[in-house]
Amino acid sequence: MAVKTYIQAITEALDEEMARDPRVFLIGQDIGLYGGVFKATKGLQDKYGVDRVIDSPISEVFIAGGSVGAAMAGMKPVPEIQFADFITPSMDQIIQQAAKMRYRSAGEWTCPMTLRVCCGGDVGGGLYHSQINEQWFFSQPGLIVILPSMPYDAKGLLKSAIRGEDPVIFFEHKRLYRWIKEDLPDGDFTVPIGKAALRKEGKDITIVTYGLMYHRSLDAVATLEKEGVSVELIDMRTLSPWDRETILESVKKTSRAVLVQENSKTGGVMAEVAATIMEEAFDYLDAPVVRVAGLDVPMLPFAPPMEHFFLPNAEKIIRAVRKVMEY
Amino acid sequence: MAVKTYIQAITEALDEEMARDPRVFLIGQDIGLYGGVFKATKGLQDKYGVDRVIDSPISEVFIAGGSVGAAMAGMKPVPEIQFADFITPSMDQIIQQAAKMRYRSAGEWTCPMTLRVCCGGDVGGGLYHSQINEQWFFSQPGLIVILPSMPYDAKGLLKSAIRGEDPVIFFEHKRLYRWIKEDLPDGDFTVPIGKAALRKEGKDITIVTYGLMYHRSLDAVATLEKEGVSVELIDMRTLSPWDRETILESVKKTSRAVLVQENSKTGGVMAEVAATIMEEAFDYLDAPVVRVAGLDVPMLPFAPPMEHFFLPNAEKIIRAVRKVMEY
Amino acid sequence: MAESSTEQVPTLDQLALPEKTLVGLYTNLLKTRVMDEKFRKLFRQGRFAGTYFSAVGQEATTVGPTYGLRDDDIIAPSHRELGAAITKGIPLPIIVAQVYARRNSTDKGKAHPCHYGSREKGVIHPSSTLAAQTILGTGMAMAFKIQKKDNVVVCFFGEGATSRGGWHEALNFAGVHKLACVYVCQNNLWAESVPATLQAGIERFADRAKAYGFPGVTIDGNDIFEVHKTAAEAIKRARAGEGPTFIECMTYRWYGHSEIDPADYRKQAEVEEWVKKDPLARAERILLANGVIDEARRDAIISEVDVEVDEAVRICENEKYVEPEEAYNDVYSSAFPVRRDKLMHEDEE
Amino acid sequence: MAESSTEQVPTLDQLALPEKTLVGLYTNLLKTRVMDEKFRKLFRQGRFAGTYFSAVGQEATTVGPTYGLRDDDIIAPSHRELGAAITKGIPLPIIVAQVYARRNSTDKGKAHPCHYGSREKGVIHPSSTLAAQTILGTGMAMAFKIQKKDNVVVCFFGEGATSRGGWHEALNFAGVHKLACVYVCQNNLWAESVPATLQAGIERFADRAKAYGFPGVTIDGNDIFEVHKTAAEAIKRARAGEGPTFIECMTYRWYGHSEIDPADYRKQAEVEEWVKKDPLARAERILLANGVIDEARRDAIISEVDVEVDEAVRICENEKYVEPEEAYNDVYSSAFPVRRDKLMHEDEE
Ligand SMILES: Cc1ncc(C[n+]2csc(CCOP(=O)(O)OP(=O)(O)O)c2C)c(N)n1
Ligand SMILES: Cc1ncc(C[n+]2csc(CCOP(=O)(O)OP(=O)(O)O)c2C)c(N)n1
Ligand SMILES: [Mg+2]
Ligand SMILES: [Mg+2]
Repeated sequence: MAVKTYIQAITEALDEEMARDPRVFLIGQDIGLYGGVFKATKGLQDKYGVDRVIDSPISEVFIAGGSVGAAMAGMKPVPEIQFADFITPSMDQIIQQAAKMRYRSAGEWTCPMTLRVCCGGDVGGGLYHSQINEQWFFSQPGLIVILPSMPYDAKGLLKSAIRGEDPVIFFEHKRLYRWIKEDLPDGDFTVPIGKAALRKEGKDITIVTYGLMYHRSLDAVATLEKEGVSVELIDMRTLSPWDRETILESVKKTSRAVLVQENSKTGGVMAEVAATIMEEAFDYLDAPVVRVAGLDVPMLPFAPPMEHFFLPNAEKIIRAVRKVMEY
Repeated sequence: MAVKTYIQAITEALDEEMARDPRVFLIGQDIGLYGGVFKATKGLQDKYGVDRVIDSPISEVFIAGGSVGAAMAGMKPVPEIQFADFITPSMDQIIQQAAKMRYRSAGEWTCPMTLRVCCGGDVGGGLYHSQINEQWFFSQPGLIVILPSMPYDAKGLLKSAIRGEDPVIFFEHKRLYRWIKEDLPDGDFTVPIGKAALRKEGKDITIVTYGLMYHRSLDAVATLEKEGVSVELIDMRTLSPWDRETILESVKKTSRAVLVQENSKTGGVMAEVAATIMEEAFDYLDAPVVRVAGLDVPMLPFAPPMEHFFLPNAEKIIRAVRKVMEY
Repeated sequence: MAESSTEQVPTLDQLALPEKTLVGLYTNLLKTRVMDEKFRKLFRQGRFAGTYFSAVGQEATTVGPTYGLRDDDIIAPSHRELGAAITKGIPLPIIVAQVYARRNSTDKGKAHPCHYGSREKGVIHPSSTLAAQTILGTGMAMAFKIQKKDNVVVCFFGEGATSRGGWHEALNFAGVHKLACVYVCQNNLWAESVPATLQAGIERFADRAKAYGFPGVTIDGNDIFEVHKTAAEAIKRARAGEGPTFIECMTYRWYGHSEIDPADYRKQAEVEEWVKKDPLARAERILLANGVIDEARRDAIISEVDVEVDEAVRICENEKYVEPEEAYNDVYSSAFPVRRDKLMHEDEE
Repeated sequence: MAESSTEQVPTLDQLALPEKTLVGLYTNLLKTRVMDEKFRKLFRQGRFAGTYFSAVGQEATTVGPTYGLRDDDIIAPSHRELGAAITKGIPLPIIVAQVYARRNSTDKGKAHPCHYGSREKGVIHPSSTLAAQTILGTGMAMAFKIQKKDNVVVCFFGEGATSRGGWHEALNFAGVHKLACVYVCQNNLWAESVPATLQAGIERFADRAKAYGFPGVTIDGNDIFEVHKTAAEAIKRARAGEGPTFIECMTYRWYGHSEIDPADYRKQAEVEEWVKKDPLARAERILLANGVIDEARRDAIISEVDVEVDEAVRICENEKYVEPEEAYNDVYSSAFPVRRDKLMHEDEE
């Protein structure tokens, strides 16, 4: 056991999977010589060579689309998009190629690719270095979408993603890279895709969240528990396919729920979670399910007062929980 | 007054707006000499010249992105994406440029552009000529998203879009082009953006829908009314910003709702509508709001048995309504 | 046939190809032509749904490069590559099954009529996004380089697809890493209704290669022997690790963009001029003039092909569509089965 | 300074530019340098948030083409175009406001420090997506053609951005329609940590233009007078409707990609070699040697610039950020105000 940061967990997962399976290779901008703009791939080119850690041109289409091709040719590509904001040029490759390769060939070709995407706000990144666009991939059948909040999950889920046979959009939250640390077992372990983490049991209300917002929710829970509210806290971890069972079971138990996402509210992942809770657990609800989310303005204005105004935080989560509890 | 098809309504709107405002111009593949693959722009190049009806190379990035630039230079571009399936390469231009131009320049530059996108299934188009991707644009603040179901709205909303000052994603459903006809007033009229159409009043249950599914719902309503169910039928028309007031008011009155969309269920527009109804009208609900939607598999497998299996239809809508009524 | 009478028929020495290859190229060209005309007829008879993209007139551009490839070489097709599918060895009944969207098609009816693919035969199942398979194919070549394999990828696309950004990114990457790709551009002068002059500010699309640092050549795409030799040379270079080649094949599609396109944006004289340049008739003349085949042998080949095509169609006419539930398969690997939407299918339960 | 001692200083005749232009170019170059070094210092002092992209060493590539443009000509910048912003006439206090994200910035603090823009001065507010403004700028040129206006658009980008697909689509379109664009490629040998050799299979990025049918030239990007003259000629051609030009300027950034990049992927010798080629020192030598300015005049210009820069910073240090509610503005036109999310702000009500 040793304390590791979120980004160390990712580097370790990449390193171990590359050592384990010669089919695994990386491609992305500045990932080789430079070790990645956040240093997630530091040292890997030295260790595995320029053939398996490829510094690509500024070609997001090819980074994603070439990786789909490489996956078809028997490799296990782990391409990187430097910032989620720059994933837009790759949309055809992800939505029309990766997600549909198995389907359109009835399983003849497959696309075991893990696209790592650095995402998220609260880092002073402004309009073009803060985005998350999980909702686009979440709504696309054929894709797996992951966004871990803890080092253990980051490592274990990244390994599961790489070992799997499906295309994965693996979001890494840049705010968590160096901030969040956790004691990790030495060596190999995996975390199953598609299972939420029940972080804390409680009986009055369920908070469902993921990514950076898990940590904001944790802060909120600390305060709420002092006020005597017993919160059950669920970290989704995998957004698609999402763990309906764990969430529905919890809501059926607590009868109340607050859903917290960082991205703008409208059309986000939590809309689906809310709609599903209504469809599947309506009779159990004592209050409407309420969402706490980023504002419905472009994610994320730069100047600090606007950035803070946009983002959900513990205070806003607490307010929502109180409102639902008082209902 | 004269009976016009959905596609005639669109051609007329383009023609009249081009005659009215010299800033309006069209760009897209096969729209000039050929008059568009569905003939929506037939005759317009003859009438307005090659400068205002531009046959573009196969360059979806430039069709959208060049239009954003032209809008900044004082034009009113109406670019066309031939099939919604091919909008993926333009995502950067739509999401990062068009939607954020006003925001990132605090209003110095604006993007009054109307991107016409031919979409939708039930035409035997298979995996790559049947898609709708309204949910991506719906979730992006800064964009207006429209999907009319009737000729009157198609014409009136397209005119409003072109006259407006915001970027609009204007979806046209190809299944409706020649099938749906309506008596239209001669000459100029507009339909306001952001207002749903209350197509039919009723007291037992609200059906909310748009596009092709409006027509499927209409069929369902005919049967349901015979069974004695009084249905209130709402056609959203504008998906973003969507008309919360009309929908919430209706649900508060009927206490029951079924939401119908053509696209895959997960992460679709109706997730947001359902979540909002829960947040804003929970106390009025006598039953959970239920969604009828395309399957959670890639939209849309080609072979006829699979295509029909995927798509919602009157029968499935009726089943959902009965279920909600019996709740 | 003004063209043929003045034409210089090359000698066997000039052709410099084994007789087996000459006959093989001719036979595949013929098979492609017959199958293609058959599909057009079947479409007009309403025997299959969707649409059909005929490649009649430009078959030499797909048959020529494909002939002689290894099984583990890869074809990255676009929408008009019937000739590549046939020549790479996908059995005709499977090809017809694709067009008919029957359950025995390799995609089980999921994609679209002209989307021929086969993992076994090394043909990528296409999507419709133009240039998409060029990107995927280039990615496969990247993999072969990492794997230190000498497989070659032949990417086909129309001149229209070269305006796409993703196409640029792929060729640029292939140039940097000297990947084993051969890029075959079928310049048929039109992208649907848009003439080449509105697609690029250059006359020769082969000049696109100058931006990427590998050779680009423009050849007569209706001369199957020239196409084959140019491509074979490029394939050899690619296999030897000497990098990609761009081959612009000047050619023409005789009919509309798809079967519903009357193609009235083109002048009749232009069409007629190109019909005279028929690649099939030309190959046949060359073989006959050089005595590689005689008329009896030709007739025999023709009737063999006719029988094979008719038989393939007959088989498919008796085949079924998949069951609707097939829609739920192959979304993910078996690790993640898709939930059935009960509400949508309760009637069947 | 080994370089300067052996250097052939051009005569006034050879320069063939009016004295006013020579001094104007020099002054803008100097102002850009001083402002840029100031920003670097302020960033290290933590006086503003976000990040900063220095262009020190490559200022001639942005000042040269911009100088002499009309107000209604357009600059389509990327992330290193401080020189273009200054030379196009955005007042220094507004430029500092941008970097400081203050409420008096043209974007009201919404975008990012180096995203200088001004509608009045014809500078597109940038997004970060590389080559994005090249696409937008080309679209503006398309509009000018439709409007029959003779405005010119100058698009700036690094050599790295030429690998992007959207960039290809824009230049291809400009070639077809002979748009009034000048494409200025700042080839500084690196895209962040990736060397040019890993970005393209060609040595000269100017060869990219061969794919589009308009001229491409490679010039010394550290000679502001050559840059200016080459660009001015291209601008004239563009304005006359003769189509686009691609100008590859060989140059170098002295410091890291951004202020947090130690740039240890580059050899020290390479950096030193390029520091010797300092475009500012070179312009100054040329002006002094030709007696266009003397040392006293130079010192006067330098102190005027220092004062102007310091004053601009001083003004901004006293400026405020916008109010948080500003986040809700300018999402749509006034026709579609954004609903306040009450739950998120109840505390303030
Ligand atoms: C990205 C994209 N845009 C548009 C289309 C619609 N489309 C299909 S084929 C075609 C023309 C293709 O021209 P070209 O590449 O020259 O091939 P050809 O049809 O001439 O063989 C178009 C526009 C598409 N399939 N993909
Ligand atoms: C589409 C996109 N991908 C990646 C980035 C991240 N990024 C910012 S600048 C840069 C390098 C740019 O290199 P170049 O175009 O040569 O310009 P230079 O920085 O050398 O001036 C990268 C990769 C981005 N901004 N946009
Ligand atoms: Mg063509
Ligand atoms: Mg550079």
